[in-house]
Amino acid sequence: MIALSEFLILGALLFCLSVAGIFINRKNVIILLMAIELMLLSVNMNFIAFSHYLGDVSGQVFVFFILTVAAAEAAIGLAILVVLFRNRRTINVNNLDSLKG
Amino acid sequence: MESVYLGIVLAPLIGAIVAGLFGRQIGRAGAHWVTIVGVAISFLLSLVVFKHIVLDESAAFNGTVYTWMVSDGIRFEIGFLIDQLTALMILVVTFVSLMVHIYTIGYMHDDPGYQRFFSYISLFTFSMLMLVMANNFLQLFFGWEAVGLVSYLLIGFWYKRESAIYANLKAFLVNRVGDFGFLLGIAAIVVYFNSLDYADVFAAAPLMADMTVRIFAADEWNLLTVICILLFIGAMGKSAQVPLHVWLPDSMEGPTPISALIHAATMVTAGIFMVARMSPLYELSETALSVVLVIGAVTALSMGLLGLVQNDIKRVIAYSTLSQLGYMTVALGASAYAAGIFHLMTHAFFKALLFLAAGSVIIALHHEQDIRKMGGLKKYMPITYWCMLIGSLALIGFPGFSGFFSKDAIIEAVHASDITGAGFAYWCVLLGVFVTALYSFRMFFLVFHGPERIDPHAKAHLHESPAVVTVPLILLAIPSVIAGLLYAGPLLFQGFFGDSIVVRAEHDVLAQLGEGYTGALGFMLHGLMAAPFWLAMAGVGLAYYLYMVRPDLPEKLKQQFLWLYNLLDRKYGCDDFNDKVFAGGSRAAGRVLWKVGDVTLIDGVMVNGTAYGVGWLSGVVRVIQSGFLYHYAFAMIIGLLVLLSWFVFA
Amino acid sequence: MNIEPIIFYFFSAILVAASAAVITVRNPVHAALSLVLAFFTSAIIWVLLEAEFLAITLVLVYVGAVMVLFLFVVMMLDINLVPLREGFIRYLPVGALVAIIMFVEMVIVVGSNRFGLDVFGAGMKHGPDYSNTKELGSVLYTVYVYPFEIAAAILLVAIIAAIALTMRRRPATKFQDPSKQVLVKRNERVRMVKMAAENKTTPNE
Amino acid sequence: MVSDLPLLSLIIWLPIVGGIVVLAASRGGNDNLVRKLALGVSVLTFVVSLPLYGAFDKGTAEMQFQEMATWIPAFNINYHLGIDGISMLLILLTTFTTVLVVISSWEVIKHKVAQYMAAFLIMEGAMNGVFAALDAALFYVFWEAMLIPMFLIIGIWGGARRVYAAIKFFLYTFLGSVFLLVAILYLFFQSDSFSILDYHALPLSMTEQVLLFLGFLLAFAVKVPMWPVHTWLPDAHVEAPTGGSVILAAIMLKLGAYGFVRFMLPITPDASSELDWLVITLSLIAIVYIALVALVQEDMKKLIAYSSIAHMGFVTLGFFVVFGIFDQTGNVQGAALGFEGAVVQLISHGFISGALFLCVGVMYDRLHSRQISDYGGVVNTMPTFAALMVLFAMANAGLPGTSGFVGEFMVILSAYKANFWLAFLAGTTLVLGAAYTLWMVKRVLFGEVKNEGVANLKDLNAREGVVLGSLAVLVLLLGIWPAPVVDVLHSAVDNLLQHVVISKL
Repeated sequence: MIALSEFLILGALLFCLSVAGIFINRKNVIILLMAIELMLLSVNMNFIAFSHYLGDVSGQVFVFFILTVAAAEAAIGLAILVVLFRNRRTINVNNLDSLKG
Repeated sequence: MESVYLGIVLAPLIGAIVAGLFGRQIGRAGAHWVTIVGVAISFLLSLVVFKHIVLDESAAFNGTVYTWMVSDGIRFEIGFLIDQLTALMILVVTFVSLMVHIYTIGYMHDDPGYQRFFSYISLFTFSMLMLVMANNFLQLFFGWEAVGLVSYLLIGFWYKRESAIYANLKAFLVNRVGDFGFLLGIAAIVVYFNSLDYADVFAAAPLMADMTVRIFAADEWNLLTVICILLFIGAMGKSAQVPLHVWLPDSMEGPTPISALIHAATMVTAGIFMVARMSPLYELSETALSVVLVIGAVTALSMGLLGLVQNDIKRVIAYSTLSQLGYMTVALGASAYAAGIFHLMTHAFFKALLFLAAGSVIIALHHEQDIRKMGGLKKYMPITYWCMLIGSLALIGFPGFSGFFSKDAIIEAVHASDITGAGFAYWCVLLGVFVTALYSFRMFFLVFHGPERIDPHAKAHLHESPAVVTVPLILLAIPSVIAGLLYAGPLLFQGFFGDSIVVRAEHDVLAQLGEGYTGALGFMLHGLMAAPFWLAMAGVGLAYYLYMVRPDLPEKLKQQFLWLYNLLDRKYGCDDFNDKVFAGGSRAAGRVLWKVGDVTLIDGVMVNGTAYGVGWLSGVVRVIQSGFLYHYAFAMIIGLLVLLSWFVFA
Repeated sequence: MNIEPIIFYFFSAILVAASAAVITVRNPVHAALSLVLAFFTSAIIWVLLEAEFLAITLVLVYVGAVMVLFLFVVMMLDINLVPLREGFIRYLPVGALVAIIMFVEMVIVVGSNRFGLDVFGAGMKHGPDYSNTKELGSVLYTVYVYPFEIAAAILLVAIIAAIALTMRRRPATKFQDPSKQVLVKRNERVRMVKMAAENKTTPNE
Repeated sequence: MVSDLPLLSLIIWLPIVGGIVVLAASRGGNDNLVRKLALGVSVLTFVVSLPLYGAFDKGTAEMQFQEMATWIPAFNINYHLGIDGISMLLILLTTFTTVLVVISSWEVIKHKVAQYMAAFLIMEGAMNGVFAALDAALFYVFWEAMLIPMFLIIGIWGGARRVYAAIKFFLYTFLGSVFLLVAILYLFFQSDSFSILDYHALPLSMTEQVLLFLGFLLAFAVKVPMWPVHTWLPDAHVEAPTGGSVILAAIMLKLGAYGFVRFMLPITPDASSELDWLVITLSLIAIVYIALVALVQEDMKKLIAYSSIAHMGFVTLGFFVVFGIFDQTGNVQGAALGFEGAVVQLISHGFISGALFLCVGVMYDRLHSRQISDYGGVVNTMPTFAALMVLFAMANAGLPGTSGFVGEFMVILSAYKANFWLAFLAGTTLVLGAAYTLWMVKRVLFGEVKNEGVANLKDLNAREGVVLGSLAVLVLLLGIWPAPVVDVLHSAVDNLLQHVVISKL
């Protein structure tokens, strides 16, 4: 028997890995996007685990929506990336500081 | 009779409105006719009232015209109190005003502001009548301020002259200082008497005689003393008593008819009238009477001295007016109200006469006012000469002339009075007689006798003034001579004023004098023996010696006593003091409060300081807004971490 | 001995390793491929949790579509990798520290003392005739029908947005606009000029 | 019957709808049509407001012309209107002044005429709404709504530093209103009602009252304005166009004072009694300090603005002497005098300061300067104008026979009842007020013609003559016979004074 806590710890581990990924790959937008995907995956993991252990299918519905939104996000994120690269010839986050106040 | 009273007041008002608003349409003649008719109606009706009240001895009228408003149970009304005092005052006011109106036709003949001038003087007549006919403090204050307004407008009548518009502002503001006290006095009356009506207040006053109030923390002040002194501050402003006298000499910037009407005969005597009217209150406060007495005495002497060094013909008369107002005030302080009012009346006649005669000289010399540039005018202007002589004799109190009776009565009254300060006042007024004679005849000799120092250009056109000028002079000269003979007895000693003036028995110095009164002739004979007459003669003699016999002496004396001359020439430094301390001080205070208080502290530190503070904070916070995506991500993650830690460990 | 924990731990290990690879490898292509692996293994774990439909969806949609898109982009763009790796070592301790602290705290929260077997019990096992897809669908199209529609709309917006962002119109391209050709007016093409008749003799004189 | 009509709603919505119509009419580009339309709307509103006086019942302290409709039932918010004597007079002042402003802007405003007129009309509606609202939420909505047109008027048609002035004005007043909102919400949670009349009867502890009092004080003191939150006013006045200055001085300042009457005194009587020294001190500072500051101003509008602050000091003083009198004598005898004086001062100041700003506007239209030093000897070229300006200046200095005297007189009388020194300090205005006003008159109007510009001045045209003339008539009328104004106040004031001396604890 696998306890719920084990799934949750797995999710936490994935989440922390992606956090660490964001820290150490701070300049590469592609890896950042991937880390975010990973983060969403960890969240989904938790949802599904709870759904299973509570016997409530709603959790899975949420995962469904998260997948949808994540797909949309990835699509737009990559589109922005492409445009960015086209205009700047780089995807280095260091050069993206036009938001600076 | 009510419609008569209304008519007295409204006739000049209508004249003023018509001349003021429609001056352009009705033209110059229209303007002087409408106002003169208005004032003439007023004068005739005043005669009717005088006959009704004084000769027929009808009861005093005290009635309301309309209710201004009612608030908090206090009725604010416009109404008339017509008794002997009022009847005499309206007669004097309308008579002098009528004379001045007529005189103005000649004096202002070429002035572009002709209609405006007539409108103003009629408006003044209206205001003055409202003042003297008031039966309550509200209307008194209305009249009080309204005459101040017209005085302001008339002093600044020649608005292009810098000195005139300076003088009118000064006059208004100094008067306002007096009014400030006056208003507080009225407020005190409303608070403690709950009424503005003279009758109510006078009736309740004896009950309040021992009431005390706290003004400063510990001292208990007698209520009536406080009220009387506050009211008297108003009188000091309007009647130009030291130290609020500074405006009157400057007010001579106005046209001469105004100096005669407003700044000699009527408006400046409003304070005297007011104190006489309030005699039921003043009688209850010895302290207030002493204050009145001392201030009057100081004014009478010190202002007379200033008249000695003036070279402007109008200013000499102005200082003489100040001095004479001091005499009237002294009379009030000595409880000889009747003498004060009597002097007010005679003074109105002879001082108006002097001013109008001076005006006659001034127009003859094309608006030259410096007496050093006159001399020997006697042969050119005989009527003016004789009128001026009559006026001067009346002024110095030559026996037989009107001024003699009133002034002698005052001096005797002060002598008889035993109120605190009476001794000091007596010496002041006695010395004042000598000074009065000296400056009056100094001016008289310099103007009409001696060598001609006239500007040759002016001399070519020199001639006697036209009839519109000389007729009023003659008409004013008549009462200047005979008013004393006729009225000294009734006014001073025979209870002319009836109940309109209240004097407590222990103060009643006139009654003491009256015991020895045997008629005007006896009064004159007595006067010939008394000190004032000889002092006056000494003054005239000294003036003759200094300015006719030894014209070089005054200059030598001036060099000898240069410090004294400078002190007098600078009017004891009052003007300098006021300019520096009050005017300059409040401007400086205003500037400091504005620049430091408003601009620097409130706007700079608080308002814009807040804005700058927010800006500064934003500048600091902006550093965090690096614009780098990962910084925001880090912030979020660290925030998450903190949240999580709090969730776990708290 | 139950086989489930073995499967779970085995694939969890692969999942964690793949995730670690995603964030550490030098080449983005490798990272993307590692992510694909991570998705696959999570799908397997989801099957363990009886979420068959989502597991399949994850593989089909994520691995099949999204990750392919990633790979496309990564390969299409000619990225200079050297500057992107700057600070990797410098930020490693911080990142690791934050991650570890966070992990420890999360374990404290979700650890077995709260969500262990003795506290929460085992998950509900369904019979062989249970259809996860049907179950999900019956909820999705009834209770969650509006959010579902919105999700659809979001996808549509995302499609349009992605196209709009990346579409490029080359300025040099020439093309006809028939509607403009039809709508043209005479005075847009022809200008009538009025002028005085020329007098040929005057200039010479 | 006239009084059966929903008069209050009419005077609120007529100008607002009219303003929108004016905006719509501007599409034709016909500025004259727009002006006539605006004039028509403002005159109509004025005419509609007149029956408020005619049908007013002087004998009762109840709110009159009440209208009630449910607005937001969930929070118990109602569209509840009603007026007493005080608000009735202020409404008449508003509708009258708006007519004058429309006329006075006739030729002066040349660009965006419709927007300008519409702003004034809409503002009129909102201000009427403030005076008529008996529901706190409704009051607050109107209170904030009227800021917007004024903000635009200063910001668009103002002078050189208009943006600074507009933002300063807005932030200052907004800061105050936020505290008003907090106070109103607190009262709502205590009473479960937004009715102002319910608040009047709501028992509150001392701490609550003090906090509410301070909230109200901040909100209304900014508007009045009282020292030290007054510095927005000179800037706003200087930069605002003439019409804006007139409305600002004549009406907007009155809203703050009205707030004292409607909210502060009746809702927090014990705190007001406890903290009356605070308001009285600030009032006296306004009277003395501000008068001295006014003395040294070099800009005419600034001078008049400062004099407005000093005059408003009399209003707040008149409102708060009641507690001093009650402490001294144990009854409110004499307080009504000060209170009614304060209200009369509101009305009179509306006329006088409005008129003075119009006078400055008349000169500014001709010479485009407000600096005193740029003028001198104006009377030579503009005699009629000078006569009127001297009249208004005298009224500003509180000369008896003009309206300026009435309020000051009553307040000083009442202040004396509380304390001699109160009256003494208040009385200094007699000297200082005359000093700053007449010194300005001397420098601007009198003297030789100072420069080319003054030499070429034209006297008043008919339009300006009508505006200033009608104000002059009112100033004199109110000074000569104030009874019609004072009489409608008695019931409301007596009721209020009885109310404020009864403890709510």
